[in-house]
Amino acid sequence: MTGLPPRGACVGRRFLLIAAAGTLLPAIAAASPVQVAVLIRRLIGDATVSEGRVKLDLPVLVENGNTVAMTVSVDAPIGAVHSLHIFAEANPLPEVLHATFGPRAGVPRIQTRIRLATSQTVVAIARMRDGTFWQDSVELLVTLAACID
Amino acid sequence: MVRVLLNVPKQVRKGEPFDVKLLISHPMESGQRRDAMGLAIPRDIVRRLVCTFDTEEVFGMDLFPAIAANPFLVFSAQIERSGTLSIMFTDDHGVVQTETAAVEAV
Amino acid sequence: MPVRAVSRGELAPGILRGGLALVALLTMAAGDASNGRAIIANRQLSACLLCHTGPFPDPHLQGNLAPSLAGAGSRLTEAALRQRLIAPDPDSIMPSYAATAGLHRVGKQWAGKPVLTPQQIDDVVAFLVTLRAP
Amino acid sequence: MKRLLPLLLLCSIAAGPPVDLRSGYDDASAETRAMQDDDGGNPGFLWVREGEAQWSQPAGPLGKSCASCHGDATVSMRGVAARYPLIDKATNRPMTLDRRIGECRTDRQQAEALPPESDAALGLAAYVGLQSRGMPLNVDADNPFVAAGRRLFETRMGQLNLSCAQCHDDRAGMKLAGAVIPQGHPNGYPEYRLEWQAMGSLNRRLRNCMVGVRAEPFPPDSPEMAALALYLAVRAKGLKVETPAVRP
Repeated sequence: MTGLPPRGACVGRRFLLIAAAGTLLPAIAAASPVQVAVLIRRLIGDATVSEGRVKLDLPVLVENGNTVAMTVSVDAPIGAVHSLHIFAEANPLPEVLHATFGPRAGVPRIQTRIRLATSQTVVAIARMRDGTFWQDSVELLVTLAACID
Repeated sequence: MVRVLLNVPKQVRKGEPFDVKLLISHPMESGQRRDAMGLAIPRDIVRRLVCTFDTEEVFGMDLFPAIAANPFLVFSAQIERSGTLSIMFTDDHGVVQTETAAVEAV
Repeated sequence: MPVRAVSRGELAPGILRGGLALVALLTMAAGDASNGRAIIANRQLSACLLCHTGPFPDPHLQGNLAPSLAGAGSRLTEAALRQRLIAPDPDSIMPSYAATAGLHRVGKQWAGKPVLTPQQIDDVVAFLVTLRAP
Repeated sequence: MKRLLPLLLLCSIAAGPPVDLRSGYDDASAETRAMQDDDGGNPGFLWVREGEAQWSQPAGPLGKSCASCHGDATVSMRGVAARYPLIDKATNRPMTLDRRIGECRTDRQQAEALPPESDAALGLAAYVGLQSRGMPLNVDADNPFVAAGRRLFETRMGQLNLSCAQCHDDRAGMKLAGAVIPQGHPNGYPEYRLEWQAMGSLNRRLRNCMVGVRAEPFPPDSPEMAALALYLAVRAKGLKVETPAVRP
């Protein structure tokens, strides 16, 4: 279980961020769109990525970056999708998840909750069994940044 | 002990996709935070999660610190016969935990 | 009140636009306007933007509990601005940025300390007077 | 006062407790509400299940569990959380549900106290609270501690010199640093806060607010905390219990 004790700058809400001025985190380097582009290149090799088929659902205005509901789905029949890959361009670590669909997977759709350090673009890549790659991205505004990263 | 809430229908139709819903109590400590004394809090996350039905692979996922605390996950599966669905995950300490549910196919 | 020379480079861009503003600045106690801007923008330090909006980055992270700081220098004199920081209207939610007494249950970490030092208040005032209505 | 009156009308400030009650749920985003609505996706249920296990777990030298005295919680605990805090007959003081559970543990079970904000303590409170989900808060307001709690709620404090009332009575619905200020009701505790990435008690929430205005928080088991919790519950009379709520 995770009843975490209050910790440093993450203890409270907005007001506390002020109160905790003495214990604020040092600025942590963020990833960049370039880093994400490199990761995507590593993933796809010589292939190209097309817009479409994969759909990334994220709120455009995020209430709290600690926990952001995300749904990724692919417009494809069961069995046609090999894997899904999510990247966040301005998180300290740009990789969010890599999911692979096995022989017993159902519809190509996953739902999870992610952390976003700040306002940024999130990218989803779908790899199909036919070797093609598809992508979607969402640019979103984070109202209260996740203090994790 | 990590608590897991695994939600799957007890009974499904053969070959028809159904949702597997999962909540895991885990801090998903990112390794990026510092405590009140300014010391780095060590990373502690669930790294890898695999779902199998009997021996067949359903779904696998690599998780990173960008997955929120107390991970929540919904994905889809389809089966042709009754059997056991199991979720196995591994965290940074190498602890492996398995959660299972019996599913009847009709 | 501390007075010190302000170089052109330290002034926020708008400050030299009107001769009036320049005269006002030179005849009154001068803080460091660019530092004043930084103090306001620093939420942890001054908390200004929790309640006020203003010409600062991330408008979606600013409050609307108090008037916008935009145009503050046109609406209020330098003296009135200073008064609001030091001895605000007791019926408003604005805290005194200079007070160390007359407060209730102040946390140990903050006891006996004002929110901002006199120099920081001068800097904030020096910046606020530069915020002219368009 | 005469001079102020037009201003008061204009700003509708110093309005007193809210008449039109809005749960924090109503001010949360659609995504956060969805998280609360689905028991299979509400992370608070991780703690509820912990509490359910605790309920029948013997503790202390007598080997007694909660269930030994109270039986089936889904029956015996129904509606209980909607009546707390109440005035304890033995001490004639306000008693919160968290404290009652703690007392049961140390006095009746004679077991080791559950640390505040521990998974076990939060779990039990969440499990008991769940048995009143959907029932309107209906706390006995006929005692002097309600007024004492209200005074605390309306007292400016801390280096930032703010009262609870200035934000949660007078400016609810407005934005503090870009986030909507809720009316500040206690109807979902213990609740899962995205901010905390965990479950927490009303005590923890009040402590956060007080530290936020740079005040010295009331100790968890202090009469002040209890009076404040009592006033909050009276102020929220009629709002439905949402435990385990999810809030930003």
